[in-house]
Amino acid sequence: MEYIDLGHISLLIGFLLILVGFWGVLTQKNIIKIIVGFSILNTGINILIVSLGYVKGKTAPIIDNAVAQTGYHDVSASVVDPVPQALVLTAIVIGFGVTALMLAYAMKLYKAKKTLEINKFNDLKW
Amino acid sequence: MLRNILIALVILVMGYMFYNTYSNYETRTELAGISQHFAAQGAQEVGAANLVTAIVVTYRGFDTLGEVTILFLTASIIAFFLKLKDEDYDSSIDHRETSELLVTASQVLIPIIFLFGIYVFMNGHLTPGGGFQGGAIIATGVALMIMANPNVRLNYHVIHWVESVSGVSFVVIGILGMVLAGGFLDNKIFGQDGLGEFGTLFSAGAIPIIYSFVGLKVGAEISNILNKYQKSQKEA
Amino acid sequence: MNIYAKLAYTILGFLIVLNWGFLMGATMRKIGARMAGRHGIPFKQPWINLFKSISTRTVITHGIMYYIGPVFRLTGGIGLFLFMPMVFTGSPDGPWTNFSFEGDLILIMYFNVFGMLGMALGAGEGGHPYAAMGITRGLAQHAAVELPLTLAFLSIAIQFDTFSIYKIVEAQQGGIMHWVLFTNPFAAAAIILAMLGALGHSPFNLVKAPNEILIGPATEYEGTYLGFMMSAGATLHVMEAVLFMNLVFGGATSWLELIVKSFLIYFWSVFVGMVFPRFKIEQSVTWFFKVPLLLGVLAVIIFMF
Amino acid sequence: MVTPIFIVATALGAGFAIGVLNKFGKNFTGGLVLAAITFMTFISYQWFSAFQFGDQTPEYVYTAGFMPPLSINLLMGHYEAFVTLLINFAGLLGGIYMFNSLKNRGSNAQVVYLIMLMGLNVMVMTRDIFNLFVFMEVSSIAIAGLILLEKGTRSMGAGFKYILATSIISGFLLIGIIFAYYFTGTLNLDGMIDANLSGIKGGAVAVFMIMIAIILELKPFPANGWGLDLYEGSNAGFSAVVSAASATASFFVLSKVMDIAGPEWYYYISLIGAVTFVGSNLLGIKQENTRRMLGYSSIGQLGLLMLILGFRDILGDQTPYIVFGILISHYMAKAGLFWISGIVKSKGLKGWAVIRKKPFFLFLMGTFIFALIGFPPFPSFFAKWTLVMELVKTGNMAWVVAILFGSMMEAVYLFRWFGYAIKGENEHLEDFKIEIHKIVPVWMVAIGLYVMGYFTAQFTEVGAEINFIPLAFVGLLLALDFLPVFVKNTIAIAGMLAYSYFIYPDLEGDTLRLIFEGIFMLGGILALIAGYAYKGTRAGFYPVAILMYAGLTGIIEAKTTLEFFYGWELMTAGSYFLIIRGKRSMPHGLSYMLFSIGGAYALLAGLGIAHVGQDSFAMDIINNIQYIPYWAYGLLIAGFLTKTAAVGLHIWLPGAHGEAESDVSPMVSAILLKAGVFGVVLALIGMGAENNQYTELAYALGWLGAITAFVGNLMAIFQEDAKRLLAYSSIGQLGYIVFGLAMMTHLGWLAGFSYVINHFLYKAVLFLTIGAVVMRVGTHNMYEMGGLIKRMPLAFVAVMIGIIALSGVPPLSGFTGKWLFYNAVLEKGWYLQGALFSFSGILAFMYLWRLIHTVFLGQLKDNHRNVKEISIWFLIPIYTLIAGLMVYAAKPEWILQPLGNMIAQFFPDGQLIWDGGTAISKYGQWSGSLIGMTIGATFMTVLIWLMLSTRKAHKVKQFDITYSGERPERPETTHVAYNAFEGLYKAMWVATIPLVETFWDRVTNILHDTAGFTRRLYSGNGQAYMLHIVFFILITYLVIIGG
Repeated sequence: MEYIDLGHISLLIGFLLILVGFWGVLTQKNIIKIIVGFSILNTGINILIVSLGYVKGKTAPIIDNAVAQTGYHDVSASVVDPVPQALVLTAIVIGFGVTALMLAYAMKLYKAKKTLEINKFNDLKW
Repeated sequence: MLRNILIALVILVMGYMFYNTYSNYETRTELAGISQHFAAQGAQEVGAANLVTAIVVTYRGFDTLGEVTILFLTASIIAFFLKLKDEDYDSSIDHRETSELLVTASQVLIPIIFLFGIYVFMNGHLTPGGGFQGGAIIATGVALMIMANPNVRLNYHVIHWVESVSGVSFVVIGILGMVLAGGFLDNKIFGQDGLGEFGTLFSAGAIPIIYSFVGLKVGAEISNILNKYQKSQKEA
Repeated sequence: MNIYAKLAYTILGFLIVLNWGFLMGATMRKIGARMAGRHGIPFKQPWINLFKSISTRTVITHGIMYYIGPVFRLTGGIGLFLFMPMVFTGSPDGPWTNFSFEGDLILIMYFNVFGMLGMALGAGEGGHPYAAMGITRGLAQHAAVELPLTLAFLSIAIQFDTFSIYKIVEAQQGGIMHWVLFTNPFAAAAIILAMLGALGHSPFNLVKAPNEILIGPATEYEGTYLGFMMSAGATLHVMEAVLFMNLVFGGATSWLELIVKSFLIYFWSVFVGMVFPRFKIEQSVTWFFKVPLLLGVLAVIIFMF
Repeated sequence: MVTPIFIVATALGAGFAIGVLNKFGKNFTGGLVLAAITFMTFISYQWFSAFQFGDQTPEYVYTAGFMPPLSINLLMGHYEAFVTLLINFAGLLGGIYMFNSLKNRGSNAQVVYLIMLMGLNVMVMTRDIFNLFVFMEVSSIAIAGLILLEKGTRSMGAGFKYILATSIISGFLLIGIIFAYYFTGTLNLDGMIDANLSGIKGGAVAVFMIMIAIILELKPFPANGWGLDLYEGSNAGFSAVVSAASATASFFVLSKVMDIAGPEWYYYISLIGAVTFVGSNLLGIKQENTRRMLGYSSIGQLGLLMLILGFRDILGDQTPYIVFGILISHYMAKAGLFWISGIVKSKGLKGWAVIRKKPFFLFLMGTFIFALIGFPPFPSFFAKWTLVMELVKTGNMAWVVAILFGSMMEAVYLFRWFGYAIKGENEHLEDFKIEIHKIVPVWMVAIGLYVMGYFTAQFTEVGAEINFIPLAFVGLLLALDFLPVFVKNTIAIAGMLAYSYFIYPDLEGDTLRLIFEGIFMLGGILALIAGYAYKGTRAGFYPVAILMYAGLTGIIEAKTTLEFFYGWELMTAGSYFLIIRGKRSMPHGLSYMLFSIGGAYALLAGLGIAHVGQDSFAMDIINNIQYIPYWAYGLLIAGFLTKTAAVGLHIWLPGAHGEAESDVSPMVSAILLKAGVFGVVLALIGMGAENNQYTELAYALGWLGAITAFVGNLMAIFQEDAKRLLAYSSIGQLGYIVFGLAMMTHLGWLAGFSYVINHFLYKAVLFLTIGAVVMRVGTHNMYEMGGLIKRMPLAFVAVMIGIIALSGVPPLSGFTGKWLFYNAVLEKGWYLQGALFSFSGILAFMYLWRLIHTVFLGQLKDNHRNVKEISIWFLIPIYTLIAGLMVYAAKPEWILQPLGNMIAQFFPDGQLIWDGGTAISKYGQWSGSLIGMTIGATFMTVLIWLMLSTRKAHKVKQFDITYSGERPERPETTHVAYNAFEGLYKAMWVATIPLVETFWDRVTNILHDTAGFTRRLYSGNGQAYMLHIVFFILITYLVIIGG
């Protein structure tokens, strides 16, 4: 590694966020904080996804006149990988759905026991 | 405390695992695999200037259908388990007075936000953005609306209709792709020549249509979820 | 030898055994009494008892099994006699071999129980508690006795490679040193000790427990039944002695030898009985599981290598 | 043919449209959902039948008009069609079952249910890994929502834990996918397989994350607390769907994705599967909550499937068959059990006794449990058989041990549960209601299991109709169960007679098999005659009795080891039901079943080893075992000894036989135990008979037999319960038989076989008589009886003859065995064992006397003064058997000569020489008929004399006795019965210390404690569950990828 480039930096940030997210998820007792942990975790994963699509020195995969083209709108030499960007879109939406559901659960759980401490919800065990 | 140390250890090992992965990463200098094809041929095959959109709506349209489904599912689940009755939608709660600034600004901003949202999803095949982004923007408008007036009564019948019709339309277009073109969710339902002129609004076949429906659906779903959250608060 | 001659010899033999049984019983009682400083019964007492019992006029019954019990008992005694070769004459078909050709030592071992079982069944129907107690004790002690005894029998059978009592006797002919007593001392020792239990004198007579509970199963019987039982008892005593004689002490070549040997064998148990007080049933069971069992196991083990 | 994309389109179209259509009411939307699922099922079925019955080739469905890897494609192949059919069918049945639950939650819930199924379908069909991720999310979010169909905080907690866990898992999956894409440049599964991802530098970690996430979806032990909560906390109908549909889909996904990982992962998949199977079944034994217990079982079954999947290279072509068998059984049985658990609504296991209020539920439950454990005729039986055969063949013994141990644990808790259901107290329990839409799905899967069983059997030797005729007869009796005893008994006897007639030509000439078949069939018929004594319908008796006989005859007729094992298991199942019918039989039924299953597994392993290096499954492969033959024969014999109740494996018998019904005891004692003997005989013949090379094995068996004889007889002496006394006596008698057979000489076998026949005759007489007496007097305790000779003389005579025969006193038939035994012992040189055997025989006198004395002699009790003679229906078989005993006693040569000829096939040396009726051996001679005549003549002479001399004997009253100056007034005071052999006990109590019971108690306790301790891991805290998952991932990472 001669110098740290953008790809490495964002990958590192992604991993760090994931670890932070895990830390939050595993240590926080408050359900809302756990959900926040998951959001951080998801963000980290999303950054990871995008950074893996990075191609050094290339631009966004939207074809307009600013992008160098060869042949008929062939931009293969000048854009970053569009696939992870498509995937991350899906991942974000899924993350949104899950978070929404968790929050709804949090509301239900709070209503049931008037607490958000996760270790209070262990009716089922063993 | 012991537990936290243990977890720290776990995180450390996980970090080690990630480090192994990280150390195998090398920054790419050129495209590889399928992305090569998308960059080279995508514009020609799909006719969308935004390659990401081309992938999201057409190449991987089936994923998008799943995404929409997830949103729809979430909304449905929240609906049945926050369990609102019809009269709950009309109920009001006591709340602190919202700031004047917010109320006034919302009156100005909401139409603009809606308009912007619609712009984003209609031009998803040309510019950054698309159905999800547009839908989300619309939903922020709704969020603003709720914040400005927590007792606002959204017409949930309209929301349901929009949600339902746009969802069904998405599926129908998908099936049309099978009938009129090469497969489920194929965007060339107007034929290869019907892709329109590259880079204009009416191009890329069914993509703008699908994305519009997606936008509407996403906007409706998220609004719906927000509305449910808001309305179910009185139970608390 | 034709069947009638055989029958005649057999009946004669049985009469000898029966009477010798009575006489031997009386003698032992007499010896016992003298040792205790009493005068004792006259020698003719058993015959007197027998006739008195048989001629009693009133006879009762508790039911069919009660009735049949003595029959079993006597059949057991007679049967034992029938299946036993009595006097060795050099031929398996000789005059005093009875019906021993029908079976062998195993038959004797199991038929031995026939009378006991019938007795137990018969006395049981009377519903007298002493009968049941006596039987439970008798069966338990019997089991304990049989274990060393069986081992010793097996040892002798291994030694001579046969279960046939006749052949065992035959093999012991030709001098005292050919007796199992000397050729297979462990087996002989086991038998001599276990025999005490089989013959049922003190210290192994809790089964009958003469003083406290009259005499066990027999309590319930009187009259003709008692006569039958006494005859059976006399026969069985002799037959058991004869069995041990045949197996360990070289058999008998004449009735006299038989009488002497069986008397000595029987006397051995009476002698011990004079010296030792009675054991409780658990004591006698454990006693047989000690030295006699060890001897029996040794008697067998020496043939395993 | 409708293209599979319509599965998706239908579900989504209907789902989206319901938002508008819900104003037509919830019934309408519910109907619409069901219609959509029906259509989806139809599509899958159409494809499946095209593959199964036509020559359809797999078809790809492309989307977006582009070819993969550019676009997402779906595959509809044979397996996909099958799995989607399973999913949709489970969804359909579940939809019907949950119709009301869903309706109550509104149209939204109905939609979520529909979409969950759609998600599962796409998971199965898709060939794109990211698409797989999306639809896994779809289904898991839907599941997280549907948990809330059940109200209350429990389900809420379960749902939340489920989301937390799946979020972690999907996070890892996503990281894995994106790295996989980064390394291969494709998202298509086939493309990734081609790219050999594991081989690329850094790719292994991507593979790891994908694989571990998908494995975690299958809820591996111990990172599966959330899965258990899901099963326990959600609506029963929904648990069924999760277990049947979702688990099946996840399993299929694993099988699909593991192609990316490559063979180096197979071992780990198997390992995780094995740990899961053993671990979760072990923890299951501690469960008292039905739903959670079923959850443990479901997870365990998935573990087993994982294990199999990891072996797919080794199992080769057999893999689909094995997976099919296990999967379909689990799918149907578990769904059925969950559904029943929703109807019965009892949380604790003990409350399930209520199920008896609707007896056909017991049938359903039994069907499901037996299918889960792998009894015939269910598919899992054939699958387990094939699996073990293949694993053993390839030398994977350790895996077989794990599989069998896990299965054993599963049997422990399932049968304990079943025992509560059959025998528990249920009077205070509230009856449950049945809704028609809930019971229909249960019946569907139950019938499905039988159909599938038949279908599965067609691929094996058991497929022949001969093996299903008896089963069909069982089914017929089941259908006629409402008829009175008289009719059913006649049908059963007629059926057995007809079958005997029908089967006889097959066995003619094979004396060995004829003997056993004779005992099974004729004995069975005689025992059934006693059944006429019963009144009413005797619900459920006849099907199970005939099932046992079907199994028994099955093992006789078996031409292959599979058929043998098939018959063996049928017999076990039938006898289990017979045994557990007794009043207090619950614990004994369980221990019988567990020992039987343990034995069956030993058998299975043994037969597996026997198959190594052989081409066929023909029965004679056990005559020539090539691979570790010591182990093979040892296992086979150990398996058979569980049925003969050899010491150590006997603890089930006294209770099982003692508590059984009056005519069942002879069936299970005189008849059933001989099945074990038959097995031992086959194994010993296999060991080479005369040329036995496994002398140590035979030697050990001999000691075992002798000790069993001793322990059985000794314990019998100290019993107060007449039937238990006989039961212990059976243990001892079977010890004789085993001892005789183990000698491996002509005489030894002759002795053993003479005992086989004798024991059948007299034990049937004794059990039938005592059983009939018990029916009259209403107690098993001997000290409560007494003096019954006055009331039932015929029964007394029967018992007397029985005990004389058993004791071996001449002239009855028991002496035959004794005489042969001594000769055999002397010839073989097993003196010490012989002495022990002999001692056991002497001990027998004590319990026999006690049996007859305390029951029939002694004092008649006041409350028995008016009891009647035992039923004529018992007397008929009893005296028929006695006639047999008498013939045997009078003419032993009629039986011993053919036996000798038969045995001479295996042991030509050392035969008896017959001189007329006199048998002559090397050591002595014995002539049964002459002895009989001599003794008879003496007896008659003495008797006549006595009769003549006591003509005037007068009968005295019962209390006309005196002792110690007392005259009794109550019978109890002088009936010496309780603890009769006190003296012996004081001398020999050391030998009665229940070492074996203590040993098994210890084993049980250790298992329970382990389970109890380990399951505390499942603390119920969602965060802890996440930690478990992370731990699981990291540890697996360190193991698989390494530092």
